[in-house]
Amino acid sequence: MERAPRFAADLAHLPTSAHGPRATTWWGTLGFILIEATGFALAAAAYFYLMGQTETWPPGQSPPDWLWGTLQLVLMLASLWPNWWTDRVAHADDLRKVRIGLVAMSAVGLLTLVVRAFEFGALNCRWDDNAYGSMVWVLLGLHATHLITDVGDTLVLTVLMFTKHVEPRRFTDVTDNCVYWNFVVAAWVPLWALLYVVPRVV
Amino acid sequence: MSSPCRRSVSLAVLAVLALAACDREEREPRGAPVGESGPQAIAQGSLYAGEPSPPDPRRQEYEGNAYHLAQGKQLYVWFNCNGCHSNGGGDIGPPLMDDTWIYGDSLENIFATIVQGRPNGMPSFRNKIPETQIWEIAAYVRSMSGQTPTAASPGRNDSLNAKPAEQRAPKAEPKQSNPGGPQVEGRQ
Amino acid sequence: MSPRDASPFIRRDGPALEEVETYARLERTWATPPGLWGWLSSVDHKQVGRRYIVTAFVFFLLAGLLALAMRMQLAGPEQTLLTPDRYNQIFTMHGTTMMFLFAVPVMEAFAIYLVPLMVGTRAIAFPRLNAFSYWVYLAGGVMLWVAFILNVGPDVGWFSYVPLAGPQFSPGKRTDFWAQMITFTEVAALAVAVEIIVTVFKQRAPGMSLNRIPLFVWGQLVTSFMVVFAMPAVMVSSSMLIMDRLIGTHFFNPAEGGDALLWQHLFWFFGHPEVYIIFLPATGFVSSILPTFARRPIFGYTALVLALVATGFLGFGLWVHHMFVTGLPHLGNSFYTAASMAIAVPSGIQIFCWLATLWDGRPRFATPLLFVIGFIVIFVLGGLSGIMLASVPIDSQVHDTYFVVAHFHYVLIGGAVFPLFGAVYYWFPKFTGRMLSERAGAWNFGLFFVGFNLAFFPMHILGLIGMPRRVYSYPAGLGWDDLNLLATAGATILAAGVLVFLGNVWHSLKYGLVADDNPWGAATLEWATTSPPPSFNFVHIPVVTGSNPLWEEPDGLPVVGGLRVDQRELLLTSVVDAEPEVREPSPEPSIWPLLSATAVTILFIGSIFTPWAVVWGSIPLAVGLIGWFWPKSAPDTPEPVID
Amino acid sequence: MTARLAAPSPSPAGRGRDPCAALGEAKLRLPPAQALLARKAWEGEGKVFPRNLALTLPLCGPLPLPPGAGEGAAPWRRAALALCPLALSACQGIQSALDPAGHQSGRIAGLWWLFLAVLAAIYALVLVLLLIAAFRSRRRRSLPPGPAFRPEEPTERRLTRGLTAWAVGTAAIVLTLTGFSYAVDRDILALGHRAELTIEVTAKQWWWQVKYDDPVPNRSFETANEIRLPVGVPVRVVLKSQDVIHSFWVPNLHGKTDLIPGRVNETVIVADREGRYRGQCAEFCGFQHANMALDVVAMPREQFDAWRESQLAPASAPSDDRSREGQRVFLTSACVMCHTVRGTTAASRVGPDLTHVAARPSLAAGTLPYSKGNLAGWIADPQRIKPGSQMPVVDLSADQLQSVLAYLDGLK
Repeated sequence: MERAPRFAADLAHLPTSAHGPRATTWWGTLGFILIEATGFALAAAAYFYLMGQTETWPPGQSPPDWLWGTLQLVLMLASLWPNWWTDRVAHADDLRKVRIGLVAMSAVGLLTLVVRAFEFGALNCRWDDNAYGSMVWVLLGLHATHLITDVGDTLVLTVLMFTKHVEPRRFTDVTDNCVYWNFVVAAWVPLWALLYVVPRVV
Repeated sequence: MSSPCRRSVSLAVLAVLALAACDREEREPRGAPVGESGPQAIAQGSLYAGEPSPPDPRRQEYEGNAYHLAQGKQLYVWFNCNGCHSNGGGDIGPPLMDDTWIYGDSLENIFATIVQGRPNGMPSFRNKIPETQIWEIAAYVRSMSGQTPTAASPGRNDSLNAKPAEQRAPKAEPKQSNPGGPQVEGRQ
Repeated sequence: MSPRDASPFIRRDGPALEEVETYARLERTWATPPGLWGWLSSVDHKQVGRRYIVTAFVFFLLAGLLALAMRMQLAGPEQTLLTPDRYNQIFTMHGTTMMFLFAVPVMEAFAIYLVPLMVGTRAIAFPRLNAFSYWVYLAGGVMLWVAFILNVGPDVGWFSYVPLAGPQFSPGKRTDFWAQMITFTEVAALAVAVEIIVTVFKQRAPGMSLNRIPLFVWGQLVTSFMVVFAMPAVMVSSSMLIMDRLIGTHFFNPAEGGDALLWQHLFWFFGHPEVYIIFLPATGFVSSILPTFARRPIFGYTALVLALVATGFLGFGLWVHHMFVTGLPHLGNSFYTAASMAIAVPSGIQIFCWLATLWDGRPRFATPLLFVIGFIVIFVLGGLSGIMLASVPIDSQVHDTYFVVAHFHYVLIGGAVFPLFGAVYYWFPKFTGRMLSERAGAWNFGLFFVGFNLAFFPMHILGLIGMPRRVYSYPAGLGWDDLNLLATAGATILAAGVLVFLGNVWHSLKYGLVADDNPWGAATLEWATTSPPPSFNFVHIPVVTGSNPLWEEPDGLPVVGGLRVDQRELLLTSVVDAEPEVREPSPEPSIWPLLSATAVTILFIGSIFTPWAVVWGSIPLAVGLIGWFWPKSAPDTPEPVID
Repeated sequence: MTARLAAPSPSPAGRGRDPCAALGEAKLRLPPAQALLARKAWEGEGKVFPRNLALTLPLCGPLPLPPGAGEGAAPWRRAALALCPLALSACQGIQSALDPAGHQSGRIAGLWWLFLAVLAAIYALVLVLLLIAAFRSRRRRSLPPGPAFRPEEPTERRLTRGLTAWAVGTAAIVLTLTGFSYAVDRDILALGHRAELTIEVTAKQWWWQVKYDDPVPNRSFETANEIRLPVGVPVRVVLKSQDVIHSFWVPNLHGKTDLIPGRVNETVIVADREGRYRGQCAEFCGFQHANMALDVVAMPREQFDAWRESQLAPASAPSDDRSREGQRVFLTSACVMCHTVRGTTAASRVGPDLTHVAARPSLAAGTLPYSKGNLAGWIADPQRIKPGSQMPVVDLSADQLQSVLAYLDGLK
């Protein structure tokens, strides 16, 4: 460092937080979504693979009751709107509305967990009955894990938004959380079809 | 594992773990070769249910050992124990996965039952099954009612799912039935 | 930092701030706190990277010792040095350790250390996640080895085929430890992959547009994407395995609708890309070392990048060639033959570009270049035997024989370990500030090269004359004796080479020549800072004007100013053109990654013994994660906008 | 390289009095107390005895075994062998993919030599280029570090043309090789349509159960660890597994095919010349994966038919007192829990069928060549010879062992 540096530009004017693809957390969230989506896709592939190995599907039992699963689907699709709204107000850094949105999303998330519990209860099989049962439990369990982590994340964020720690970066966290919720919903649509529609169609 | 033991407590703990794990995971080839094995030690014994007997040193070797239990499970089918006792639920012979033990629940009792046979249908397998294998079968029989360490008990088999695997079997508190009660038979 | 009125005192680098003061302030801001606590809570990518490298090399040595044990057992027919039980554990541990605890982590380790330096940023993206990944990796590796020492080492091969690895035929906890080790290392690998992707996408120095990214970074980027798509497969399959073993699911039980081949499909969907996950970073080493020592820019930059990307894609289309003899339909197999052979085209392009660089260059034969030349000699042979393996009929003969053992050691040692050793010699001055001995380096290379070929070339023939893999013993009289003895002799020479390497490292750390910033006269950004680099990497973020910045700007790189020096701050740039976009804060050191990793460890190991560990273990984990992400201080002062 | 496992054809030792059997008997005729000492003595120098010693003994099978290689070599092979004298010396053997004795292995070996020739040429080219590239400018090595120069436009253009040619060439070669590979694959598969005989092979940890099927049910029979087949007749082999995945591989005849529990696979083998070949499990299957071999004996049609008839017969009745005593011991001891001897009450299917055990070339799935002495060692201490195998030590006195040996050795 003997020579004096040649300054080509001064970047002091740049913002210190950003939403969406301009921020690293957005890309990080996207990366983990990719990983988990691959996991879902492979589990689904395994489901189809095992289905191809068996004459009847589900083997020796009727398809699962689809009341709770479908209710879950409706609930999740409906939650997309408050999620979108929360995302929008977080982009606008509107703290009051973000708080409302997060409280609403936390409530929705907890509700989906309750529905998921009923869903498990209504399944037509145990995980140790046969390969079909194992597959169904794993798919549902995998998605439930995502629900739990995202609801947990939402709850923590909600609490955070009522503390002194509110700063522009927190709004970025909220938007990332919204992106992730969209993924959880998007993952449920094909999984729902796999669990409740495919056994009725084949 | 012994020399590091002295050095520090943590390594001593590790060593203890090692011993426990060694026992549980050892895969010992079975039996001493012809000419080196003694006469069958317990074959002539007359053990009856309820009588206290000192625990055989082989208890830990077989009951706590995953490999022996798995072998016992395999032999249970190969030697057609399931022909009478089914998967432990009992059929012609009494159930093995419940809490009732007609001839005693200890490993030695079960060993003796297999070697000597019992009235009302249980044949004697003396000289028919090598002693080491009988120990394995006896230990496996105990795993059916959850009497063996779950970390060693067998998992499910690659066969039709008849009941949860031994490692998930609820542990039954052994109950001795009437010591003189060989009349108990079948599903009772 | 407190109240609002502090804002006028915010310090930024730039012409207004003295260089000496900039340096001092950056050091105060970025340095890892001293002491054990500081060591445990470090989030510096260079420290974490160094730990990763050292740990991975320890595992390399351990697995190498196992290899020697196997070679001793096989030196002659019917030896009884090892019992079959011990031998099976040893070869399983060798493969598992080399693949999961050495090869993948060491490549990641170099990425963790070098990628931020090469793209010209102050820190890796998500540094706490990075620290967390190291602890998780360490815990997984230690767990596996402790299990092995306690005679609970896995004994079913690194591929753990069911039903042999299933609940019926693998009693006890041995395979459970294997499956959980997978979970540990995959969590770590996936975390690092995301960090690398984000670092490369968002944190490149201004001006480093996509077509100026160093090839090493390209290699790591493609690798990280492969990790993202491949590793979930083995996570899914190992979870299925452990559930089959512990809670009685039936994924692989044919009697209840499961299937043994499902395991193989899932495992190889990961397992084949895994080879490229190891190999592509190594091509990055080669593409870094070659131009430096050939002393001309790499030939065919675009072709090399396209070859990397093509390999990344094709790597996912070949997994069935590990399953040619399982009785799958032959027409499908032929498709995989074609796909497997197609990968020869990008590999061939890479080889040509390297040869051309050397051809047109003015090479200087330092140790790193020797290893690269060794790489070409060995790897090309391994690649060519790979073409044989891609053919269904030939594979049906040599599959699961020593021919395959020879092939993949040529590909993995030749293709990854040789470049890796070259990379160690090349970047050692940057890592430590000292040069490795060139003379010992030449010995290291010579012993390594001769020993390797002596050990592994005979195995080609062994496989062709009928010796299967994974045998603890073999009968005399089948013509295998002499070749096996030769292989064992080669293995000892190889081991001697490793000893020379260790001696060289040890000696150089103490007495080695002190290295200056750019001892090799290389062209990439990591050589623009001191050796070893300061905690903040660069005093000022450099501006990149070409693919070989240090060669194109011999008078020093232009830089940008305006980043805070009193707070950890990174410069984010746009994905394609690397235009400055945002100044983003970077996290402080934290103990929470270690605590979270401990919670994860308790959860994973506990779940081997009871499924309830997943439920109860998630509570400390949740606490750990909340503690990790919970902001520690009052919010930063909103900065006044400066025009 | 000599295959000690494969005895030279008209082995004088193999005929008439069986030396190994004599050895075994001599040792075993000792009183019980000395049996132990005798066994210890066999172990010699702390090595595992029975197997080590056994392998140095000539094969004590009843079969005339023609020497392996050479005669029917195709022209391509002769040419290739001439190219590669080094490899040649190692190619031959009873378990070698490069010493083909069947149509398929021949085609595969041919394909392999073709690949080898093409790929070796490419390798040589790369090495030559590398050498030139490395040394063409050596004289300038004393230059300082740093970039030597900027690439020149014409050189770049030349190299780019070279790269294009290289890529196109690679693609063309690879495509051609794929074509050849595909053609050989089709050709090999076509053989399946001509199969005349069906064998069902079931793999178990760690041995092979072999069943010769026949449309007439009572003309089916079972054997273990050996397959005999008529020369020139394609044989369909149905492959099943009872426990874990194994792989059926007889390199001199054909590539391998896995045996997978829950699935049924098929392969076809054909032997073009007489001889004894060795097959071995090629998929890791646990403790004794290393000792899970089988013998494949290709014989003229008439001999095969005669063998088949002999196998159909139940076990020969014991001829002397000793053997009769042996049979009694066999049928009242643990042996009967696992083994079948057709014509007796022993009918368990856990272990190998022993009806004609003494007529087989090897013992314990190819672990030992068959001889009475080896049989004695195997029964006396199976866990030393094959640790972890399912054969337990049976509690027999040395005298009982003698009798059982006499009985089993009579099961030709």
